[in-house]
Amino acid sequence: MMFDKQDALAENDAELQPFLDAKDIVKSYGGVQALKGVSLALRAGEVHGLVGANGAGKSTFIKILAGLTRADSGDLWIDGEDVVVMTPHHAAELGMNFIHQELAFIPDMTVMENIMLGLPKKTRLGLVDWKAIAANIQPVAERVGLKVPLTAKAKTLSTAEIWLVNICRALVRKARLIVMDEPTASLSASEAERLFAIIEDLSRSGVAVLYVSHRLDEILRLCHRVTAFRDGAAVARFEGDGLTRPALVEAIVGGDLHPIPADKRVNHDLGTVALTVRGVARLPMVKGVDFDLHHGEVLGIGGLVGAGRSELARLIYGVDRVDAGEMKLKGQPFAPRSPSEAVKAGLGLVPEERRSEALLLTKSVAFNMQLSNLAGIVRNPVLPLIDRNRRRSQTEAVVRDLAVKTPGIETPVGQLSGGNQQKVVIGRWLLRRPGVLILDEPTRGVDVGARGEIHRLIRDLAAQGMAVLVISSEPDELPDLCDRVLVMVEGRIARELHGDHLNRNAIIQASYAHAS
Amino acid sequence: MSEMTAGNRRLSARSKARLGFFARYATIIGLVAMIVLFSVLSPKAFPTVLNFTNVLNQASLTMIIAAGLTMAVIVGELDLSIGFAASLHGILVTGLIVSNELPIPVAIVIVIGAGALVGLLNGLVVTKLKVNSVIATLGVGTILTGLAFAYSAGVPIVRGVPDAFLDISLGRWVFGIPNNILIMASVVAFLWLLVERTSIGQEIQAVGGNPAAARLAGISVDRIKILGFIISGMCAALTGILLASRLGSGTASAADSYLLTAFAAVFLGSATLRDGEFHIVGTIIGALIIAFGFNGLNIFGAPTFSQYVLQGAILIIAVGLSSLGRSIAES
Amino acid sequence: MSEMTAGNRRLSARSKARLGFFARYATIIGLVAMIVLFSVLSPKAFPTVLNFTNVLNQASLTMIIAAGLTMAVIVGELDLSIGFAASLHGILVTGLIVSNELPIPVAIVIVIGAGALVGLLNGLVVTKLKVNSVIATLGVGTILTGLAFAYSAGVPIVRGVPDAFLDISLGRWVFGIPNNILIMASVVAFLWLLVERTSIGQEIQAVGGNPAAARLAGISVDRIKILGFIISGMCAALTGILLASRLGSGTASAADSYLLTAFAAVFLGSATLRDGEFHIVGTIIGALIIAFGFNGLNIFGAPTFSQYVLQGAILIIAVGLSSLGRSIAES
Amino acid sequence: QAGERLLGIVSIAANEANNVRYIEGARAAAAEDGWEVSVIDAAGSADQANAAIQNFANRGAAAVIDMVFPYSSIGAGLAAADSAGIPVVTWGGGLGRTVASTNGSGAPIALPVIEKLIDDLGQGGSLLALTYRTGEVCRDRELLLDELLKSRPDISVTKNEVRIPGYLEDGAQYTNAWLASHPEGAEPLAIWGCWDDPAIGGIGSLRQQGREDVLVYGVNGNAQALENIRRGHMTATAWEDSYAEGYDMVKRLDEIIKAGDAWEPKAAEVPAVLVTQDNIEKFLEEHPDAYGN
Ligand SMILES: Nc1ncnc2c1ncn2[C@@H]1O[C@H](COP(=O)(O)OP(=O)(O)OP(=O)(O)O)[C@@H](O)[C@H]1O
Ligand SMILES: Nc1ncnc2c1ncn2[C@@H]1O[C@H](COP(=O)(O)OP(=O)(O)OP(=O)(O)O)[C@@H](O)[C@H]1O
Ligand SMILES: [Mg+2]
Ligand SMILES: [Mg+2]
Repeated sequence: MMFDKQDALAENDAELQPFLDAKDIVKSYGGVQALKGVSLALRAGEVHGLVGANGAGKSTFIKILAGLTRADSGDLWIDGEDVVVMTPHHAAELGMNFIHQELAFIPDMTVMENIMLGLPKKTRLGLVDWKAIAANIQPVAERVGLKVPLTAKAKTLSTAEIWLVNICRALVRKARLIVMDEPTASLSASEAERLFAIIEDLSRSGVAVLYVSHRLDEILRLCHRVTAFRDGAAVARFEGDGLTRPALVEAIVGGDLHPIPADKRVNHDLGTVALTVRGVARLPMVKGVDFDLHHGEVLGIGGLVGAGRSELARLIYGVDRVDAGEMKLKGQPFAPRSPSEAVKAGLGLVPEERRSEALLLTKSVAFNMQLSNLAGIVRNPVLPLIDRNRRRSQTEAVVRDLAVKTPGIETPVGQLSGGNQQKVVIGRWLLRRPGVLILDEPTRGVDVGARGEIHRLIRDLAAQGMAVLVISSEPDELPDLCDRVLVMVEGRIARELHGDHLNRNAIIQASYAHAS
Repeated sequence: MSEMTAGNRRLSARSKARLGFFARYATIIGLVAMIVLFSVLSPKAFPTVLNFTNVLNQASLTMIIAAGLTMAVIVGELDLSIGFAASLHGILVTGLIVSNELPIPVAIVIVIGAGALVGLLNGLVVTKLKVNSVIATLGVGTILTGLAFAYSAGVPIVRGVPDAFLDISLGRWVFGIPNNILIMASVVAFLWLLVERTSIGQEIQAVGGNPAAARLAGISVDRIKILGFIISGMCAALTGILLASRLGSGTASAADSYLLTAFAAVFLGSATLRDGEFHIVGTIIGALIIAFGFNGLNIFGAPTFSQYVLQGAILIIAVGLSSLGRSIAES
Repeated sequence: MSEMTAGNRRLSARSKARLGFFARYATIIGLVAMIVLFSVLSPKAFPTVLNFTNVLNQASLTMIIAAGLTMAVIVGELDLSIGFAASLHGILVTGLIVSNELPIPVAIVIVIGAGALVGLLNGLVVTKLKVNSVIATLGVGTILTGLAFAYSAGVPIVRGVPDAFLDISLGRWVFGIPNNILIMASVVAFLWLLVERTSIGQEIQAVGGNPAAARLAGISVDRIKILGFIISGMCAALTGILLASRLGSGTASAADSYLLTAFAAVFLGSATLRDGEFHIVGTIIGALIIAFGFNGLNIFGAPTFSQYVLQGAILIIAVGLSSLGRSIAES
Repeated sequence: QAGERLLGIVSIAANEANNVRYIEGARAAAAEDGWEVSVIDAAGSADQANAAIQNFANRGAAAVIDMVFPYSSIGAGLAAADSAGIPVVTWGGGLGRTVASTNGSGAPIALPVIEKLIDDLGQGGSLLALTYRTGEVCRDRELLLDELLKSRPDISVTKNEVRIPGYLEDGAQYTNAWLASHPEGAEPLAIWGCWDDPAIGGIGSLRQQGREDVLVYGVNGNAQALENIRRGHMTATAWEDSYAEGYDMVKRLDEIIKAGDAWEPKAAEVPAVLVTQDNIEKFLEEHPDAYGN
């Protein structure tokens, strides 16, 4: 199903006036200049890629389009008219639709209600006619491959399913421009495929798409044109033959940094067993899992979204209770009844959802980083006053090591870009240094440069004897990073891959082992 | 405690489902159980049509003000002004009828309009001045108390209240059902339809469920919040009017004590049927539990101190059973 | 409104920074402005050391109970039981001293222990029974009212209250500063240190900010919440003791009215310095605004009704200025 | 104890001392006359008082006593009792609508103490009156005070309204503010509470400031007031013999029931006793029960 990008664009080339023309947009937050005067034009039917390192200003630009925040200066022309987008409602009226990086939905409402949110609804005698609406939505839901019933509550859905709900919403609205901020971050390969098909479809029917992603393969494949942001400025524009991977990487990282693949497998010999997992189950998601995790090893868990990997991590970490099975930590029976017990026993977890599960957005970088390491910075356990110097020096060291882009350690973490927030969560466990560290999607939303750094960091931690378990839905990520990879399918380990058998295709194949 | 949960961890799926069902209906089951218990304890006086009608009649005012409050909490805000507002409106309506000699329907319409205005003020302070709703509505409530004093100098308006006004809450104009009950039922039915079946209701639920997401979906969050406060204010006004009609006078601070009762009903209700969500039906169940609890303990003639203790215990147990059942079922 | 914001959108970065500063300090600036205003209006009676000492002395009890409540709200819960609890503890302490003839310090320690127990009960109901804190603490508060009534049969304990007990709140044992002020200052200083400077305080803040994240970071969320309730309960007990000492008797419902005042102080305080976060210093500023507002209006001799109106307006304006300034600065 | 007639008592605040003594008096008489007594605490809410009266009507009570809620605010309750043919009497709730009898009315009780107050301020001076107009009892007392002060322009009055709950704290805060502009020694000063509790709140504030120049008056004579008089902090109060009032009222019920429709509604007051620092010891000897515990 290859798609001829040039063709689709040519059809719409006739319309010379761009749908959207942003000129010299400037935006600063306090002392931080998020955008330094960027310009960007989009034609109808165009799929426009937007790339850039974490904190480059991509989401800020989108928030201005969406009416979530207002530019300090600059002009926005839509269909040849100078506009200031006042509110999200206004943005929708102008024909723009958004699927934001941080997913927005109403947990207690049904799928159908979420899709229709903010849209005019068919009514009878003033009452909403849900039957008629369902009939309208159903085909759209099928088109995006949403398999849950329309009457299911949104809170019972997985992240991927929520994404599909958001995409449905954009389709139902019949937008002229759809902006997607890192849409594939939580989709499986097949779901991503379906999304690409939809994007191509939209493009053919004249809808413009602004596509933000750190995954350059997708960008190369989908986009007619690409703009690269760096430090709040649009530094390069690519189209046609100029649109190549090396050129994009160069533009994103600014040439001074070329991502090196992590130097993995320094230590081929597996260390002693850190964690033993036998028959661990919690229905319906986890149906009986066995594996050993060794010191000094990076063990990957691959598979499709929904395979139950996050749930497995939650069981090991004591968030949920197991129905059956046993675990051993360094040979001792291990049955944590809460995360705090798990942490005390020497575990750490970087959760999947950093905003809701890992961070206190209004609190400072230092506060967030030190949260699991408080015993390490008190003057004395009986009178647990915090040693503020130690707190500062420790935090600053980690911020430096991880190259977290932040004005200071007292900056609220919510003001950092997504990738930098992720680094803060990982930094937390650098301070605590647990024996076993579980990372659930550690590089989701992280730029190519930082991704390399995080990978190197993970390898370093393993080299120092930590046992590391990495969950990732990106088949590309695990082979580079891990010594071994377990592929999980429908709540069970379907395959173990290592050595020469450990590659992208093998992971994908194993992921679909039972599913098809 | 933790052992108990540990012991339960191998609960079969079936018993979990049963527990889940129980949890959903625990407050309702509690209400029924309470009614049965009091019927056994006071077989002559408690389980009579007359007594039940009385309890409902009595609870109607609480239900109206609590249903209004529910609208404010559904949009994610607290409204602490309702008790003070109801007191003021009770004085206002008697004042308009007695001193200004306005026809009763006109006075009522004006006062309900005044209630909407109070709600609008609350809403504007919360959404435009961005004042936390606790402070905003406490502030507005304090101002209203001052106004009530200014209007009546603190002296209840008793003399010259026409019988026609008292008849509003004492009458039984349709099928012999007390008017209060009919008025309450209409208000509740209207609000239920509004929230559950209309498109504004969808926006109201969305704003309460996740204001950021609602805003992103193009819903005007401020307008919906203001609407919630306005409805809450109008219900408070209606309660004040009916209370004045029932007491036969407009009295400063007569309705102040509705605040806590309404809160108890609303929060009790949030444990009913849905998990921690506020909704109109839940609020009504909550108000019934409180009303029948008070009535049953009264009729049984429990000593005063134990009435307090038992009322407190009823609140906690009704919600506790439901929450605990739910959390075990989901564990 | 939207036009206004549109007009402001090109505010220079510098004036934004100024506005942001103003917003942070708006409640404090408001407090100072209010004190200056009242000093001008009543130059002889208001701005005297004696009057300020009196206001502080009077407000000490509110501050202690509000500081305790702050701990409960920091961990993300409401504690509506504090007023009832303080009333009960006031009766209990006089009862222990008069009827059981316990030495005063022993009685005080026991009662503060009882306060901790009440907090523990609140905490267990909220975390283990998973009852919403509004219902849980309202329920426990109602039970406490019943217990207070059972203990004293409604009759205040007055006879035989020793002078030494009265001296606790009337005395000025150090540098001529009223004891109440010293006790309040120690409690506040202790809680401030606990929250802002210790590792437990970091956990307390984390639990309030995002309980899910705190839990995954390895913090025992339940234990921290229970701790918040316990401190709140102990502060309520201390307030009850000091109130009994001030009144010379233990009286049921003597302290019930502290609930609303404490809430107002806590929520006023959350607009101070930090944006909508609860913290001890903010609560103290909030309590001072309320206390000086009441005192100043009174000394100026404003009629009762306008006092209420102005008090309500002060609440709203103090928070409104700060929130509005902040939101413009951040837009 | 089947066969006993049910007497319903609706109390405004079951844990207020005077209320408690009234109920005790009523119980004593009830025991003699074969009544079974049931008390409901309406916790200050007129609406709950109405509900409680209706509940008593449902339970087949033979008579209902309404404590303190004014007849004007128990319309629905009176209607229910009337249609059930049950007499309702009030204590401090006045005589009106279908109320059969009343005692404990506000103004007559306050008379001796207000007279003493005006007497004590013979040279003129300033008075802080702590009032509560929402309550009929208090309002009547305030009117009486106004009436008697008409002839005394040399006394300047500051009035402040207290709240329920909150009367102690309000009393203290109003006193604080008032004291700030009424320094010691300038003129004779007095505080009057329309019942004892706000004045007791004021005493707390006086003692905190060490002011002993201010005369303090209350009404009702609750145990705290008596104790404060004994200790010399309060000047005078009018002791309401609520026990006797409760006792008398129950004794009158049979008469009312027997008379049926022929009954003429009437007030029958028990006179109040003026208690001062001079007669307190003697008073306490004569009325040990007034002192509580
Ligand atoms: N609310 C805010 N307050 C202060 N600074 C902010 C705020 N939002 C963003 N910033 C800053 O603006 C800059 C741009 O952030 P933005 O979120 O636009 O980056 P991004 O390109 O989307 O990054 P990512 O790929 O990590 O999502 C960053 O330096 C960030 O710290
Ligand atoms: N609270 C819940 N209630 C019911 N079902 C749920 C709930 N949360 C998740 N699920 C179901 O669990 C499935 C898997 O969730 P999840 O996406 O977290 O799995 P995963 O294998 O960890 O994937 P990944 O880590 O890649 O996101 C989804 O299909 C979803 O329907
Ligand atoms: Mg971004
Ligand atoms: Mg997952």
